[in-house]
Amino acid sequence: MRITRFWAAILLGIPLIYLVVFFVTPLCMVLADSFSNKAGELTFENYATVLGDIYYWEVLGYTLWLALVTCVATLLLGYPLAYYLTLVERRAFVKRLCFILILMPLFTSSIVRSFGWLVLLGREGLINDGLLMLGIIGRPLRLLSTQTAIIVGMIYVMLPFMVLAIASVLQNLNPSLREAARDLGASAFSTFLRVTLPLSVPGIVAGTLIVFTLSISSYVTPRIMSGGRSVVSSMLIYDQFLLVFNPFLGSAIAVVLLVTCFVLIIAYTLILERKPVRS
Amino acid sequence: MPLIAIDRVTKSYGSLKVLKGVSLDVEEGEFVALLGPSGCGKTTLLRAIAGFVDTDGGDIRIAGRSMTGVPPNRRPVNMVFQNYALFPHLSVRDNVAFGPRRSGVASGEVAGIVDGALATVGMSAYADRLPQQLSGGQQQRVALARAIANKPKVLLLDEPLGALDLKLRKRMQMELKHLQQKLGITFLFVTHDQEEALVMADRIVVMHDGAIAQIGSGEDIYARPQSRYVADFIGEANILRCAVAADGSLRLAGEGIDLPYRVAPGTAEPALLVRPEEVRVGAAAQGGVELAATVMDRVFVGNATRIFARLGSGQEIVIHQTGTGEGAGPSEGDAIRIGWAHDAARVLTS
Amino acid sequence: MKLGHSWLLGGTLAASLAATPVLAQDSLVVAAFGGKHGETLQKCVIKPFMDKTGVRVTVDQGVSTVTVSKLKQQRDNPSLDIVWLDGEVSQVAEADGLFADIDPAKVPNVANMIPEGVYKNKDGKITGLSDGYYSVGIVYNKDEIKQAPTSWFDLWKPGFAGNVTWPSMSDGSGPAMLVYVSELLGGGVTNLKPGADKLKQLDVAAFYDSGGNASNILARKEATIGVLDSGAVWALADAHPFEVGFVIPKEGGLASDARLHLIKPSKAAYDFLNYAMTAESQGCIAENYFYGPAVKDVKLSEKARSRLPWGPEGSIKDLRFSDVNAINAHRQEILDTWNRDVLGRR
Amino acid sequence: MGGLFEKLGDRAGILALSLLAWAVLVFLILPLFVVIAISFTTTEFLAFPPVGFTLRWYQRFLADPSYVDSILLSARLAFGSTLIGFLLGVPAALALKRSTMPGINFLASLFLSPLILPAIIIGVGVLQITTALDFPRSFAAMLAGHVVIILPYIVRTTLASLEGFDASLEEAARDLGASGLVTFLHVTLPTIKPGIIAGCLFGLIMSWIDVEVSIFNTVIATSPIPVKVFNYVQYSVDPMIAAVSAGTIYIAFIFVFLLDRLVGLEKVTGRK
Repeated sequence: MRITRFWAAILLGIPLIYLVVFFVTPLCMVLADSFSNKAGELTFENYATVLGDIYYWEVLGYTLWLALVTCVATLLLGYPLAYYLTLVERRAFVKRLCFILILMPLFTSSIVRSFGWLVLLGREGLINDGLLMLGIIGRPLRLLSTQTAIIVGMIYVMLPFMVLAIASVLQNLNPSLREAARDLGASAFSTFLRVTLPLSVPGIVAGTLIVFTLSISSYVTPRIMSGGRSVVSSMLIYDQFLLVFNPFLGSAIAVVLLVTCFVLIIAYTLILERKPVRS
Repeated sequence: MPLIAIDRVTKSYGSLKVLKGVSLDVEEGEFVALLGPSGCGKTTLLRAIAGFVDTDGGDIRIAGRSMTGVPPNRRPVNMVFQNYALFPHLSVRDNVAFGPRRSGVASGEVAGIVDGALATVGMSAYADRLPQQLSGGQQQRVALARAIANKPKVLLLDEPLGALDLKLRKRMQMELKHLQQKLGITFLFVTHDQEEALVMADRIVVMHDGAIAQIGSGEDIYARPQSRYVADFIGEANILRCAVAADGSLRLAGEGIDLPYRVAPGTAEPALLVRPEEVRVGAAAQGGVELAATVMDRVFVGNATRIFARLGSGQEIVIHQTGTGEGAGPSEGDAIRIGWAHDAARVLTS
Repeated sequence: MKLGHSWLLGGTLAASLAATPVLAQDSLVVAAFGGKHGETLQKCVIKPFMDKTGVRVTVDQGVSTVTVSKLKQQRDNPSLDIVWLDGEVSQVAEADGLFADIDPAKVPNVANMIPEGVYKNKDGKITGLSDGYYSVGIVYNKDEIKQAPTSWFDLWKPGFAGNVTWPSMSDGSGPAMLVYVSELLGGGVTNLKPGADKLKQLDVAAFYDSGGNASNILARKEATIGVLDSGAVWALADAHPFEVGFVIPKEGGLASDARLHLIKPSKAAYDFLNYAMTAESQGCIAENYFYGPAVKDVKLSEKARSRLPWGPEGSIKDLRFSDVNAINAHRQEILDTWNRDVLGRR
Repeated sequence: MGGLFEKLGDRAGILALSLLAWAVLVFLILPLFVVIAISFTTTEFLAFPPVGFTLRWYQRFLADPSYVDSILLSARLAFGSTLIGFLLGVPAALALKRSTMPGINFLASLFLSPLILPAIIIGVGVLQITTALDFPRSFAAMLAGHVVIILPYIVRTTLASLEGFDASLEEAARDLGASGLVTFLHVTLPTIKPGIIAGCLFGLIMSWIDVEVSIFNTVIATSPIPVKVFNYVQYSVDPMIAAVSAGTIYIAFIFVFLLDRLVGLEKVTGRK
């Protein structure tokens, strides 16, 4: 059913007013701040700093790289789990248990989880103890405060989003399509490759988009997991706001991050729209 | 006063004209079929009556009241949807009760109405099931029960039997016809299946390209199609090219046979319609047409044999020969004489 | 839900005070620290003050940087009456004019304070009062490290490689430590390169963002040695995860303090400040969180005396303070140096 | 023969898939398990494996009314912001999906964009705005901020469930005499319910664990529990904070369990 413009205006009006007051206005303030200095004058110096300095580009590049790695890794780990959950596991109670297990980590704040990571990845943590016991390593590896730790932490936080996005599409796939493929002589694997996978592309797109977006703006996880040794864009923003008390430069970094993210997302959706995936 | 009066209704989607000024009256108690191929505008017309499509021009009146601007829920019509549109989260009973509850029927009476409607379609035993637990035919009946529970003045059916298998469809056709007679409600239904229209409807509205091509009883439009389009769409038709002389007299193109009909001089491309079952093989008939033809192919279809033949002019003709057993009659490659009575053929000028 | 101070809008301070004396008298909103330090302030200042005066004090817990951010955002209509801030951060707010001047006549106990504990702006007005000193030194795990370190530069010894923890810029002492190391190597706040180059070579287990973070890293034995302030060190020592050692290096510990600032003057607020400057209150803090009092003539137990930042027999004169004003003037450069030269391409 | 091998291959594939899936599930739950274990240690610091067994950290945290208050505040915030998010987000999603208004795509991306902005900026922005509107640092201000960060989740999942929505269901309801509102409440809403539940669930989660937005807008006396924990661990870390954290895990588990009982979690990902 189409909605008339009148009703669309009514239905959208209040949420829109809300968003304008509590989101767009702060956003505009950020934009205004990014063009001013402490004296309140109009200036481009913040952008000159951010755009003219290779350092900020490196940090932005690292942030995007991290988000990309997180996307790919959560996809590789999340897809099998989503597939198992929706198409392999038939017992209802096991399914429920799985869903609870997937949702639980989301309910726990990153600070709480960080205690767990310290115990798991630490020098005397479970992973090192296990590897030592198995004789795989001779002395404890440094896992915490490394690149690996950041990625593990990011995967951990983002995985549930990816799993749920993919599962919601797989769940609604018509099972007869897979049966038809098997019937036509496709092996289980080629059925997956030629039928299930292409049809689940919308879930993959939704999952990667949300994971990418959340990764780019995430702050606590990279901060905690890197042991203060790596810098991502959101940390620069936080530092400007909270350590240097220079929201002007912080705003400019935020605007650059926001614009980059928007451009990438638009490019991503355009590429997907242009090239429908072959099935 | 007709129950439904459709007056010069137009509708376009962008530059595409879907309804080009359609006018149609439907009387109370009638069973009318809107027949046509997909894209002819029949479903749009039905949805315009139901109120799901806002028309661009013209007017639809139901029981004398203009429906322009009246939302679907305030129209005295109900619809059976092509895919039934049963609410998946509601039981059969609640699906059927949906309408009566909305129209403010006292809650005590709803149960009675629901039971009655389910009984009418023979689904009383399934009242507590969910739609997905029913077969296609059962869902179809529930959709029907849901629509009639609201006691509409007009029941609109959008390809109601389209999703059913052939056998079930045949049975439901008869059931629907009987149901319509029993309830006395006006049925307006959309189909692309001419047989279905012929079996069920009192009157058939043939639609073509956003306009009505012909309205009439099944017999009418079969025997007396007013256009090449209708002739071709309803039943099987041999449509033979004719040449028109200056005085308006016709002769069969390429065959050199004069025909005892006349058309207005200057008529463009008139044609002669001969139904396959009217064509005889063999001896010439008195006061008819007789031609030479070559048999291209023959197919045995149980109660009859179909012969595909080619005339001297190169035009093809289908012959429906009843009462001939297997192996009888001409075979492929035979040169035969065929013919038909003059009054069995019909001239088409449009 | 509705805050009791929205009446401030539109009226002058005095007029509002006159109009709503009851509100002003009866409740205070105070920003304080969290964790053990916060619990100590609750026990030694807030609760006894409430018991004595009947004024209701509501605590707004938070880290100093966030508190300053809130003050900046709500400059014209602050929700806070009094704030506790880390010495490193409070100068930023002072320079920004976020504090109200403290009238010494209304805080008689100022007379009983050591002069260093009374902070004045360039016009000679009092803008802050010290509520206890601490010193940043070297904490180490005595179970693992038998020989006590003596110098800051001992942290670079190969034996400690990968086992050191050091404050990041998010921790209060981070910027000052970077400047301090630079100074020790011949640089300074305007020449951070020597410090940055040195710190880049420091093989840390992790940089910590807060005292709590550092305690946890040490307790889990991720690091066996590191730089930490005395308050957090003694709290850790009392949790006994291992035998905790603490030394003030021979170059000198880096000291700082917790400070109280007035945002919205009122009688209750002055009374609160006055109570916080009693020997009773600061003594309690020294006994519980081992911060050195800024008030004269505080009687302390043996244990508390041995844990004072200036040692059992010393005084404030033995502490080395960094030039907070200079550091704050160069916060951006310090952060940039840290991010680019210390962390960059590690 | 070939068929048999293929069948064995399929079996092996499914087994491998199941093992991988469970490995990932264990990975997801392990850190939480660790936090719970730590909360029972008798030591004064975080020890794993825990030394001995004690409930005293729980006693200490439950005896401090400020923690209970914080949890209650967080719960009120989470449910309140989710309710508002629902009331704003679902109609908005409906209009975004169904309207042909010009610029509707731009509006759709506007509704999803708070996800990209680092939350601290929203936190500071909400403080500025609410100060201007004269309700700074109040429950309402936090609520306002939380709604901003959870709205994208609700709008997104509702949009997704409308994607597969069979429009003839609504037409059928209208046809049977239901007004637009009744149709929405009795047909549209129940059908897209799983999507909405999923969105609201994400909303609840994001509000329940938020630090960045709350920290600038906390009510003076009480902070939401994640902010309280954040402020505590800045200064000291002890098993009590593990007990508090474990407490939030238990609450989340009870909530997820109840939700599963009430609506069936497997439906959350399905549209049917």
